[in-house]
Amino acid sequence: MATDYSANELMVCQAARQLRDGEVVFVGIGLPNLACNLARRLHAPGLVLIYESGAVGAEPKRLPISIGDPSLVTNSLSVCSMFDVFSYYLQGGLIDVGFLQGAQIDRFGNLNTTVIGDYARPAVRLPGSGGACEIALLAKRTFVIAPQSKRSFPERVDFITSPGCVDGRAGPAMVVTNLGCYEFVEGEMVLTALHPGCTVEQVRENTGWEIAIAEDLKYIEPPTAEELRIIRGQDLQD
Amino acid sequence: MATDYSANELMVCQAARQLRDGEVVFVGIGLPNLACNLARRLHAPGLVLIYESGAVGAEPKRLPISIGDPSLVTNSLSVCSMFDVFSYYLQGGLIDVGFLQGAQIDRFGNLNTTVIGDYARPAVRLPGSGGACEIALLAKRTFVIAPQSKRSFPERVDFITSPGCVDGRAGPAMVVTNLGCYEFVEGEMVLTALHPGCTVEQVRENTGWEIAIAEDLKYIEPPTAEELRIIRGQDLQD
Amino acid sequence: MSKLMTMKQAIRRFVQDGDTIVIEGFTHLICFAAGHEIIRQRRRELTVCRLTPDLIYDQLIGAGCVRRLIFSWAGNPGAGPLHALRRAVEHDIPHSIELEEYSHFGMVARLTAGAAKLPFYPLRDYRGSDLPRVNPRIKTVTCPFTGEELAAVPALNPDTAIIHVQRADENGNAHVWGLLGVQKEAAFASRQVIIVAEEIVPESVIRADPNRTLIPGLVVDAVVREPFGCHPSYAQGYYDRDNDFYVRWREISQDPGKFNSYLDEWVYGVRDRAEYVARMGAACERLKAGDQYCEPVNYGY
Amino acid sequence: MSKLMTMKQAIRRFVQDGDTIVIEGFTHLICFAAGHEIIRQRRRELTVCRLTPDLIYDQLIGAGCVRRLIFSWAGNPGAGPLHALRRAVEHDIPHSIELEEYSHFGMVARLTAGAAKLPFYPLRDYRGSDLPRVNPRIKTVTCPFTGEELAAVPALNPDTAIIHVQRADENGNAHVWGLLGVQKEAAFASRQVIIVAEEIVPESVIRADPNRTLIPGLVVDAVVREPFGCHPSYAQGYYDRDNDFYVRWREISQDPGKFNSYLDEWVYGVRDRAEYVARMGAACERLKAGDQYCEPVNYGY
Repeated sequence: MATDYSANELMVCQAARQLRDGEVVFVGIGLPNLACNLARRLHAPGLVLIYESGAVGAEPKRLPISIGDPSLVTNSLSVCSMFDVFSYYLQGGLIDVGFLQGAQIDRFGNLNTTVIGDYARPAVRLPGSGGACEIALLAKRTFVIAPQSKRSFPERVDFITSPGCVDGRAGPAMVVTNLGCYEFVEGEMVLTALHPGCTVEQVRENTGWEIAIAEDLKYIEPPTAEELRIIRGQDLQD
Repeated sequence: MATDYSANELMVCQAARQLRDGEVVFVGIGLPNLACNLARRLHAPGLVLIYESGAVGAEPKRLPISIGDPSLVTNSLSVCSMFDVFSYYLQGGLIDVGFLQGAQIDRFGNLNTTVIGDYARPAVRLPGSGGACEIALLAKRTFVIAPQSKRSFPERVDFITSPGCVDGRAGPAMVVTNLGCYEFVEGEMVLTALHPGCTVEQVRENTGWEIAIAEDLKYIEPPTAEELRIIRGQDLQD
Repeated sequence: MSKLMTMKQAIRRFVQDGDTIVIEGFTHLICFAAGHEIIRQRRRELTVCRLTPDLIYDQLIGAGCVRRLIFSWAGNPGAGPLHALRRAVEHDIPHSIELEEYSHFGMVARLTAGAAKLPFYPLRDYRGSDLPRVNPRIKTVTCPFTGEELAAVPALNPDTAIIHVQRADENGNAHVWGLLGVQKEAAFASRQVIIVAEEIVPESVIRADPNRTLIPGLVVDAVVREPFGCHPSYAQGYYDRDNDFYVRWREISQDPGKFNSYLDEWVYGVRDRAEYVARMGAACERLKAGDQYCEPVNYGY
Repeated sequence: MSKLMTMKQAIRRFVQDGDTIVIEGFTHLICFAAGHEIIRQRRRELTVCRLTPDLIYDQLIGAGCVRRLIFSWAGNPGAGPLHALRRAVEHDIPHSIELEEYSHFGMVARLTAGAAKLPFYPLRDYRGSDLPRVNPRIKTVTCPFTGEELAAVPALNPDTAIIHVQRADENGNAHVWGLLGVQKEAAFASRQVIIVAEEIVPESVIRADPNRTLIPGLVVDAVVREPFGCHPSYAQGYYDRDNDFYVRWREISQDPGKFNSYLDEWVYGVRDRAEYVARMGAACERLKAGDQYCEPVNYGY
């Protein structure tokens, strides 16, 4: 068991462990991409990666810096239009897992990628939904990977881009941050596991509301040597 | 001017003469196909032919016997799905001219390709609409080429597959038969021209209602030698 | 994990009595081989869907497999009517069948809605036609922006789609070219998909041209290798349409005796498509496609 | 009848002050050359549409060409925010702009409706999101079959679509491979279409692979030959994405001085794309694509 690893590396490992072999994943760039590739090299060799850009079953020969990188197209199994991606794959119910990120997430699992402050005159204009709104609504499970602070974990987000536990919906299956791991119970976020070395106090200090703590609070398993080797190698051709 | 020609040949000529250079035509097999190819070789070299099957700008090297013939695909400009054909080309308003045929056409320009007799227990079950219903509604102009008899020209068709002058619509731009040529005035069919050698009497005998006759009734121009050479040659490679 | 199996296995596993199935193909790539196997396995009470039910649906109907037909144009393309269908509709021979009838656009819209898991699809169609009068599944919907009334048809989600393709890998990732019809929509709309391929190719062939993939393996349940499986329909680049057979079918289907003799000889009388092809003999050679290769494109970066 | 013209002519003729335009491309095939010419011709009061307004839209906004932005994700893909856009929205620099905002699916649906001349498109989306609260063009429609309430967005029909492609003939019949985005829908939805091609090829090249045609010439008004016209975006098979430039843009766009210097040097300071490419010099070589050709298919019969 490794002891020298970053919070990001642990987040990637924890996300990867949630993926099951054979699942179809709608994947973005960055940590989710690393998590998917990690899972494929370990317990989920049959994971199918679909990029929002339309590349299905990509096997990139370099680390893509954008979801539209040409390396995702060359040698993929299929390239399809945005109409097909959203109508047939996502709305069609073929996506098992979607990854979401956000500038803010609240106690109900709502995500904000639109504005900080007022919509008409924002303090910070963020990029907007992209596919996030429909991924939240239409993927069978969603995972959120986000850095945690009081600002990024407010009680209510400034703008609901991607709905969480509203309207009787279950919300994200899991939120993974640099401090811990969260699930939703009866429509509200609950801390279920801590990063080794992190404390409930730290979590409370970095959450904008009185966060619920699971009775059987655990620690996230640290990355194995194997996991770290793969993440750090980023050797996409092996 | 030729004198030795068939009614079919004259029908093809008369239909071809209605087509304007640069128009986009939704074309079927048989006489409409011959009419389009005749027009392209004479006054409308820029005519664009789109087959219901999805072949755009086909240049078949043999006479296709079906609208899905492989010779319509090889060397065409584009092949598209049925979704594209109906959504983007036809409903999208790109089709200038559509050709229709039918077992029956009535005084209001309604066409029947569904059943003779009662729908639930028909005397004759015909193939059905195919694309005919939407071609009638969505092409900018339609031409009907049909053999004429009292049975095929009833006052009311047994079943309206493709609507004519209903709901304030203009109906077909022209109907061409083996006896004459018809247009619609105030929602009703009017004989506007006769085949050379045919009489108004013959038309009346072969029409299921009291057909209106245009005041300036004309004769259809017989095929020119050039027109006949092309039709008979069917030399699709010239 | 290969999905390869024989046609016999695929039909046994994925087509049950009472199922709703679609064997798509607009003139091109119509899987006669699958239709024949369904007849041989004597499936009954099927609801069969397709824009253009043609000879193979005429055979399914005449063989007594079909309870209901959902369609838009039922004919022998370029060669007249379908007489087995007519006998069923006009004279209840071998038994009555139900018709559920649209136009082509309506069928395309139903399958598109099915693929997209939309409950309906709006289209500008049917105004003034008698089709909505005889088909209560053609309704209207009002545009929330313009107030305009449009036609609406419900999603169609068959149990099983059978899609013939030129080449596929063992997982069902399928390359198709030439006429595409409504095959992609039918595959995505259906609960189960059988891909029947002229050739099984290594995954690398598929990956070398990902834009050519019409149907991704992730929606596919079975992959059957069946060369010449479309005859008398055609596979662009493999063999031509057997136009003579389409013309001859008129005569065969018109006469119940000839119809049954045809089934006895070419369907019940052969074990599988391979035996059918062997019986065809030299006729297959005659239909073999000539060479007209496209120019390749560069996927490099 | 050739539709070939220069970019200068095409923009002069088909992009007017106050027009609604769309320069589509999902990361791939984004026509920076057209955007630069629009800036050079100092077009004003444009409504610009696109799923992913990126660097070229940031430049249009910072240069003062834009009145309204219709979009779903505005960022520098893989490299952060668009600072010229942020200055306009947060501080009205150079002037305020209006935002009309959807999700990707909503934009795809708007353009699909536009292409199909449907007044609206239904989709399962937006329930629980604040987007409909700030955008009154997101409404609902009730399914006439199930009673289910779905989201609905109105058709989007721009005046002009500018679509970059790998190769086209003089009439605008265009082959595209790699990521396809929503280009086909944007072209069919727009009143006028400018095709910008890396290569102009004989019609016979197009006809040799008709399934590769994404956009047919019959909807095209102008064809512009513009090699390297996508840089810093990419053209699969021609040149790679200039990821370094995307990263550098963050710094350029953040500083109004650097932003203006960039425009002075690379937009106002060159006559056309050819001069831009000449100024790039050896950098172009570095991005040139390697060879990875697909296997050809047979269109014979």
